[in-house]
Amino acid sequence: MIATLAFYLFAGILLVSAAMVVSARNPVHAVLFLILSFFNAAALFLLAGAEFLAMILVIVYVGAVAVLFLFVVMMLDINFTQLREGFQRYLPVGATIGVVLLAELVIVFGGWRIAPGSDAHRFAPIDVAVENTRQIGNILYTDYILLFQASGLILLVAMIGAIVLTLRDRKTSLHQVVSKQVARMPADTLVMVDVIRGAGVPADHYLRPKVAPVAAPEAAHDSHGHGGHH
Amino acid sequence: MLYALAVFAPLVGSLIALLFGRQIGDRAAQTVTIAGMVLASICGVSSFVDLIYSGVPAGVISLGTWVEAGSFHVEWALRYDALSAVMVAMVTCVATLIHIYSAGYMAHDNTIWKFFSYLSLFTFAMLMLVTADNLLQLFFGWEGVGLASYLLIGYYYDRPSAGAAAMKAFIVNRVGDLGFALGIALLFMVFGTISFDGIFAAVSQHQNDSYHLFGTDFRALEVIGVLLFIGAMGKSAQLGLHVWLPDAMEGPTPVSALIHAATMVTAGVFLMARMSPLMEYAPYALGFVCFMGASTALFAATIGCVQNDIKRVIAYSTCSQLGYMFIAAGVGAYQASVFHLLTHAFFKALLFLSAGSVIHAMSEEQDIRKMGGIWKKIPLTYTVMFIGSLALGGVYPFAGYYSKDAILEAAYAAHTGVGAYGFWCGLIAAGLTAFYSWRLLILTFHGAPRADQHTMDHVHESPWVMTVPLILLAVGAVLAGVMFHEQLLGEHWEHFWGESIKLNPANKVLEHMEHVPGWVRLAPSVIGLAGIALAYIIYMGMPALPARVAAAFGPLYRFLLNKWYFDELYNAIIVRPLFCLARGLWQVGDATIIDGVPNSVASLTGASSGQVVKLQTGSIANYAFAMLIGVVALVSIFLIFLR
Amino acid sequence: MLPVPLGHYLTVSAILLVLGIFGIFLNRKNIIVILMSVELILLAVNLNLVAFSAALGDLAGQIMAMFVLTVAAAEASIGLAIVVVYFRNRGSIEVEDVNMMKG
Amino acid sequence: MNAAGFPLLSLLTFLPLVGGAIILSVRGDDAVVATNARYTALWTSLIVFALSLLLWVRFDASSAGFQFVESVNWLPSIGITYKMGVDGISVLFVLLSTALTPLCILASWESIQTRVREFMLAFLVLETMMIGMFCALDFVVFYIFFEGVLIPMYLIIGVWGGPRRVYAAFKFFLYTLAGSVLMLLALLAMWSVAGSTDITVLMKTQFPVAMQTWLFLAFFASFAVKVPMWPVHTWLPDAHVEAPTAGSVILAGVLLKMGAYGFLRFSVPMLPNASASFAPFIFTLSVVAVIYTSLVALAQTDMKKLIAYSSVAHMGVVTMGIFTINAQGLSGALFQMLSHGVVSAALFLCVGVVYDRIHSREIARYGGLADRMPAYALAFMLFTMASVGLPGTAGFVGEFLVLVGAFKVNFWLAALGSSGMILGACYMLYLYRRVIFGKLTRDDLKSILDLSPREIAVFAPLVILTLWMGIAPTHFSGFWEASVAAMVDHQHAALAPITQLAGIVK
Amino acid sequence: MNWISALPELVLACAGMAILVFGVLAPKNAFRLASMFTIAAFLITAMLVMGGTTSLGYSGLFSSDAFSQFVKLLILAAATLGVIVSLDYSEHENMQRFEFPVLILLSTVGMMLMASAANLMSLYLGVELMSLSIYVLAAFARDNLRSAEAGLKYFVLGALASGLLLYGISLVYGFSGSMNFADLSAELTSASQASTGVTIGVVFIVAGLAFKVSAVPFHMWTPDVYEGAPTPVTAFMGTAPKVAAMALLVRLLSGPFAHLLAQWQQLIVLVAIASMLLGSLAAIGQKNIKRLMAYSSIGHMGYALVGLAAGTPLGVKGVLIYLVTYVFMNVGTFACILAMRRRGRAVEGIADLAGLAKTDLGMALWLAIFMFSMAGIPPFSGFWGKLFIFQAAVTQGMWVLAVIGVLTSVIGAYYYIRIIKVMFFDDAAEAFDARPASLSFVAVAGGLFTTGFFLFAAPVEAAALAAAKVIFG
Repeated sequence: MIATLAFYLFAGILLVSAAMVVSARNPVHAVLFLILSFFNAAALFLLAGAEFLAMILVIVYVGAVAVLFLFVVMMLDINFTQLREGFQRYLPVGATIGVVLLAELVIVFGGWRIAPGSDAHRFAPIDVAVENTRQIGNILYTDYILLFQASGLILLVAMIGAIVLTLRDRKTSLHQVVSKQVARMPADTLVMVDVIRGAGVPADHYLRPKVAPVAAPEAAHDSHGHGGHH
Repeated sequence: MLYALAVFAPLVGSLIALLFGRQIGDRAAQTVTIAGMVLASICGVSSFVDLIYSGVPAGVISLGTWVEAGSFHVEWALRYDALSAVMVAMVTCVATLIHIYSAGYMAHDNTIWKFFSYLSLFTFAMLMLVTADNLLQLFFGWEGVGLASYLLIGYYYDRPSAGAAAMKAFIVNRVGDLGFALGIALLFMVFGTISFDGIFAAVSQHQNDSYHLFGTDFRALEVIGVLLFIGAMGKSAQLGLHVWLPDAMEGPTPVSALIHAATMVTAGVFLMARMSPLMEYAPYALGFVCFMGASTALFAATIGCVQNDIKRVIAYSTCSQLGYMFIAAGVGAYQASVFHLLTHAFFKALLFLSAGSVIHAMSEEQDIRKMGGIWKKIPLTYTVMFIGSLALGGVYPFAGYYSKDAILEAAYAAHTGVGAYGFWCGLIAAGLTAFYSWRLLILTFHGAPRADQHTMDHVHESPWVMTVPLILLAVGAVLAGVMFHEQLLGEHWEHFWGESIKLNPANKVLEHMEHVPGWVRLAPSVIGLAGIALAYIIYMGMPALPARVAAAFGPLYRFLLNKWYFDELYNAIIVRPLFCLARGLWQVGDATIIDGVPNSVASLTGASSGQVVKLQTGSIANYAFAMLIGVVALVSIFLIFLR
Repeated sequence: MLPVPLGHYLTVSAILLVLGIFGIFLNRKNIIVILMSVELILLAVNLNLVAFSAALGDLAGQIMAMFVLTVAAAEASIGLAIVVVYFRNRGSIEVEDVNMMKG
Repeated sequence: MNAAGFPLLSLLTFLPLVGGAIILSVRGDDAVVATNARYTALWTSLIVFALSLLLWVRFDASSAGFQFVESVNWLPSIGITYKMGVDGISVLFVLLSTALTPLCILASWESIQTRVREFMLAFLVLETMMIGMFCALDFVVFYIFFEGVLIPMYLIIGVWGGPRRVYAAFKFFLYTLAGSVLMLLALLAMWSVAGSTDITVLMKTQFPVAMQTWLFLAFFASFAVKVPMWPVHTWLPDAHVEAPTAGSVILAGVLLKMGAYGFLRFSVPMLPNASASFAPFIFTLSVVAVIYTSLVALAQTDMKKLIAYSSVAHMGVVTMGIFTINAQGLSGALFQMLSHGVVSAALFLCVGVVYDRIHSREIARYGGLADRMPAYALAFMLFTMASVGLPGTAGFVGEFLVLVGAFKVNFWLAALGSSGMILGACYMLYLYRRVIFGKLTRDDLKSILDLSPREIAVFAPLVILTLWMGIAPTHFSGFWEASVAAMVDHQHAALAPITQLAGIVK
Repeated sequence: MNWISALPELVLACAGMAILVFGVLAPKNAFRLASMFTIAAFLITAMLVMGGTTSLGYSGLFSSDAFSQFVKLLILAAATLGVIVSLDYSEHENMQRFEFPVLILLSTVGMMLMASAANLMSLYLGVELMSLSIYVLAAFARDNLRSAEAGLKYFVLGALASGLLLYGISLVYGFSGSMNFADLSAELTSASQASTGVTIGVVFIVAGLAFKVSAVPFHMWTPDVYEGAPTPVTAFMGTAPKVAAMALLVRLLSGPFAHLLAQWQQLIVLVAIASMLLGSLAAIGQKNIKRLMAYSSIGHMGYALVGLAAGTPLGVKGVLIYLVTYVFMNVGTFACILAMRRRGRAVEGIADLAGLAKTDLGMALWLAIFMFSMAGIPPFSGFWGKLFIFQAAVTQGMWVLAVIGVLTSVIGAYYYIRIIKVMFFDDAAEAFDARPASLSFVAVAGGLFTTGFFLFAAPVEAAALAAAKVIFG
């Protein structure tokens, strides 16, 4: 009974906050509502007995993904005005489509039953006696090892992608090349200027770096960098 | 073999002249072709003599297969029988004379080799026509002479009128040829063969076959007869399809003599005679032939009375004489028509050549209103032309008298409606013929000179190469009638013709001819003399009268002068509408409607392409929108239609 | 296992899905909101999977949901990286501005 | 294995490609490449022609079956075989293709000055496609060659064509492609029924009557465009006008035959019932084609366009003959195809001769050429007359046989269908009169040169062929006599049950 | 648990990580070496695939069979050629970062996983591995706004599509009780046994995968992304992922959902028709050749779907053959597009090809061959593709589909031959820079394949048929 009530409560908050995500004027608010809906979804997971997933959702989504969103939203510093202009224009069609889809899905769901004979095909039957996490753990690294690895690759791609796209060496940033520093001789970079006694040092004749040996600037401009972004 | 030589010698001459004419020179080309022709005429006459007098049997010289398709089998073959032999002899002789004449007449031409080559080519084609053993080969010759005629009419190609006349001749002939070709096809369908022997042997079996056309059943033989006659009408310039013949006078005069008087135009008559065994069983078709012939005879004669171009007068006269021949054929007296063909060949060739001689003398002047008073200057020409006119006018004992009389008698003797029509038309035409012949003669040679002094000073008799043929032809025009009358038409005509002309046993025209009333025999001569007298009185006696008469009967005069307005009529109802239609079909039909469909499909595609591309707005939201609409649509389609 | 009939779970998830979809094409201004809408759709899916998993008594659904979470995280990071790249080039992440290429 | 003892047909088909490869491999400056390309192409095509004469010699005309057959499994799992062979219907078209190609190459010797290498290459590829198409005994192989022709022809029109060449090339390509893709569907449908694409098998397969209708329509879409029949003919004048001389020659000489050949090879023998029931429809279109396009030709002011329209009219006679399905009609249609291949090709060459000199195809631009170009005038006259169908020339026999065949079907069909005799004379003589006759007025025409030895070499074989075919047509028709007879028998046999059935019902 | 069955994937993934490490540690720019290693890895993997056994490993998650082998080889070939064409471009456009080949490699791993997927989960992870890599690749020229926009569009829409795909998976799972193909197949033995939910789920899954093959109406991203993405990336994602996704569609619909043919067939028919129409129509007015290729690929996928819609081994064989021909002519075309470079600057306008036949006959000829092949004109490989799919459709009596298919192919031919027209008929524009050997190699390889395959299709055809029969069991 309480579980039922809890379901409706969480489901209600979930839907309302989801609606707010979509309609909020301020993207920051939208992210916050997204976090709220994740929490509620986690609660619904819990109610359905998927404890591990619920925790993951909170940790991964709220802790990482949503915060990432927040980062980006704030980093990009977007103008919030007139966020809703298109809303009215496309609302009728959008609403029609949405309602139709919803109606269709609901009709379909009404016909749900456990597919006859599907018990025989149960891949990993839930054993109520064993806690959820342990069960998942049992099969994730055995039956699903290939997919587990594949998802690892996906994360690798995500990592490579994020780095390759966003990390950039600024032309102005300086890199340290140790070997060059060590091998540097004064003669490579400095010139001694003979100063005529009494005449003082002309403005352009004081001790200064030798005119551009090629190597040093090149290192700075090498756009692919030297491991800097790893 | 002599016979085959007669046919092919001209071809050889023609080809040599055509292909090597420019290399070997005009003189050589001329010599080669004339030599070929002389050889041909010797062979032609001797084979004629062999057949008729030496009793060499008739037969067929086979040269090989021509066309073969299923049961349709056609041979190249030379038919050797009386009809062919007589034609071969006539054609080769006349053609040879005209070749010789041309050597003088065309002496100042630039491309003599071409002219002689064409002339010999024509002769070859004509010989193929008359020696054909089947209808297709006949058609070959038929079209071959058409080609040669086209080439020769258009010989002076730089004259626009010559080009037009040549084209007209060919095209009008083609109209008839279509009928001819259809006739051959029907013949094949009925008889399963188109060789003469095969057809003639089976005529009686098929005489009651019927052919469905225009929603009724006709007797097949009648249909064949009419179709073949349509072909003959084209070639022989019968009423309706005659329009090309006067224009064809654009060609050099020897051409007019050979092609448009003596030989080619009579091909239609020859066809009727050749098909006599079949035509005999197609009485209605024959009636039609007679009717058309009679009408043409009269019609052309009326026009001939008012024309002013010396060659055109003779051309209309030819047209009219061809009508006579068809009258005879139409009443079943093929012998008479071939007889007239023969005599006509001589005197009409003579007339044309003399006209040529006149033109030659008059510095290429053809209008008889600008002649006159030259008979003393060119007495020989005058004489032969006089002879020719007598023959044409049907004056005893010249050739025309026999043949024309025979035709009119046959028409009378037919005792049919169309026969009577033919008789009366022929009779009137005979008078008109005599009238215009003398009108021509008088206007040309007599009276006060109407040409300018310069021309008159140059009037001279033609060289011997031209006069010798004239004399020979004149001899023919005098004697041909007497010589052949009995053989061709007499009681023993079957002896002469052999199998080549076969009559329906019911056809007794030749017998009836012997028994026509006396006035019928006399009438042509009387009328002819009356015509001569009238012409003499008017043109010799009171030269001012014709103009007054013309003025008095203005409309009628103009009607005749303009040839019954046939050209104008055809222009108005056929040529111009056809060109309009052609342009319309092109600009509207092809360019607008037919091309419009693919073009509009193309532009529609292009337009829809533009529309489709507009969907691609570049906006992510729209793209997502499209996807979602797609999903919802697919789900809905599934739920509504496919569940 | 479930506190309420499965249908309720499914309906909630369906509504969530539709809200996510709404978010995608009603939002015309901010691409990040579109990303968030996608997260909502994924959440709906997860809810579905978990509910089915419970109803069927089969753990596969939960495993799947876990993979979905993983992928969603990866997707979010890549997505945000792309948004950042885009922002650097364009100086805006308004949805309507992303239309340089069309036709 | 076959009468030649070696795969003659494949050799004929692919030898031109070898020549093409040689042309491609030539290096050097432009002039050297051009000269080499010309000679290589000429010699290749001459060798191919010489080889193809073996067909003439070794072909057994008394047999209706396929000869010189060669067969190699190509896609064995689905039964596509590379199968080549000729019968009486196709053998002469192979020869026609091999004979016309060297002439075309000669004709382009001087008139093509840009990108000679590519031109010769395209021509050799075209030859391969044409020969292959006439030899193919597998429907898929046939289709491949049939469509493959589009590629070189598209380039020939588009690269070396006149001012509106792009439009013409596109029209040509898309028109014919649209038709032939529908044929592809028919091919697939027949394949699914017969289980094979072997033409000999398909000929023996009885297709359901209802299906035949659709198959026929699909074939019709393809072949009618290719023939071209009215009212899908409008690509042809455009293509002809814009194509270079050699392109027009081969287009008129061979490519137009492809459609008619398709009717003969597929529609008639494989779909006897549909052919019988659609015959009136075809007849109607053919008659319209004859009259309509002849009239349109009459109104033309462009020489090539006029001849192009005349081609449509002549091909109308061909389609008419084919669907009479009797010995005379079929034989006539075949003969007309062959003669049209020679004569219209020659006519386009005639146009090319003056075009090379004056660079205009406007009829009004000419006149009085007989004066300066007697040999040309003579050749032109001969071909004009052949086109008009003068007995003794190639054009007559086919036209007349079709007339006879059509007469067996219907008087009006024969009468109207043969009205081309008159109308053809009208437009051809009108053309001749305006170009050759008349006064020589223009200055550039006054100095125009008569045929060069090279041009005479091009025309001489055509002149000889034109006369040969006119005088001894049996030398040619003998090749297909047996095949035609077999086809007629086949048709009767196929229709017999139906007629009997109808008799019973009545 | 059969590790060996996934040996090629494992080797490739490990190679990828090794190359990554190498790239990080390498003292100098490692792009070219990394690319070479990647190509080597692909070749090794291809050999392993060819030597692979038929097995169902990893608790039925992963299937290695003739079908997957066929598809994997094709994917590897496409990926290899994709890496080769990127060599020159990356150096020109300052993109020579070693992550590029690594990302291609990883996405190839994803595709191979897709090809072998025997479970909706492996399917999903494969798709995501592939897609995420390509999202990054599309935006790889990160200083280029167009590239960034392409990446953004592809990503956003791709995420939506994978949401739909997932939703479909969840429905199928929930309503049938399993995600395993074999179980699903055993479950859904007849159309009546499948509840509506399953079929709705199938619709969603089809939508998600249709996005990957860019079938209408899920194609909207294609032109923009093709245009904006760096050209080698376009070349890559125009080929390999299409193959993988199409193979997946085939395996899914003709495998576990084979008995629902009546349900999904009409949907595929609709999608195919829409794709063929749009692909042929929208390309007509294009001026940018990459965009044109995008529409062209939409059309091609429409044709491939025709074969799928037939729902027979014949049809699947047609799809496979179509894909084979598609890959090679597409890669070849893109090699030619990449070679369009004037004074160091890449150009993409169709008009820039003007008169190419005069300035570079070789390239014009190859490109012409590709265009004719795409138009389906024999004697080029594209003809076989069209022949076989239409054969499948006709054999099944799907006339409307077949007729629309051939007619749109005529419309399509228009724009293909328009390119040829530009190259051959138009006056010559300025010549392109000298072609680098890598591009010539790919163009020639593609061209030789396109012509050679036409002649020697038999072995591939037999292999494709064998592969198709595996699906239908």
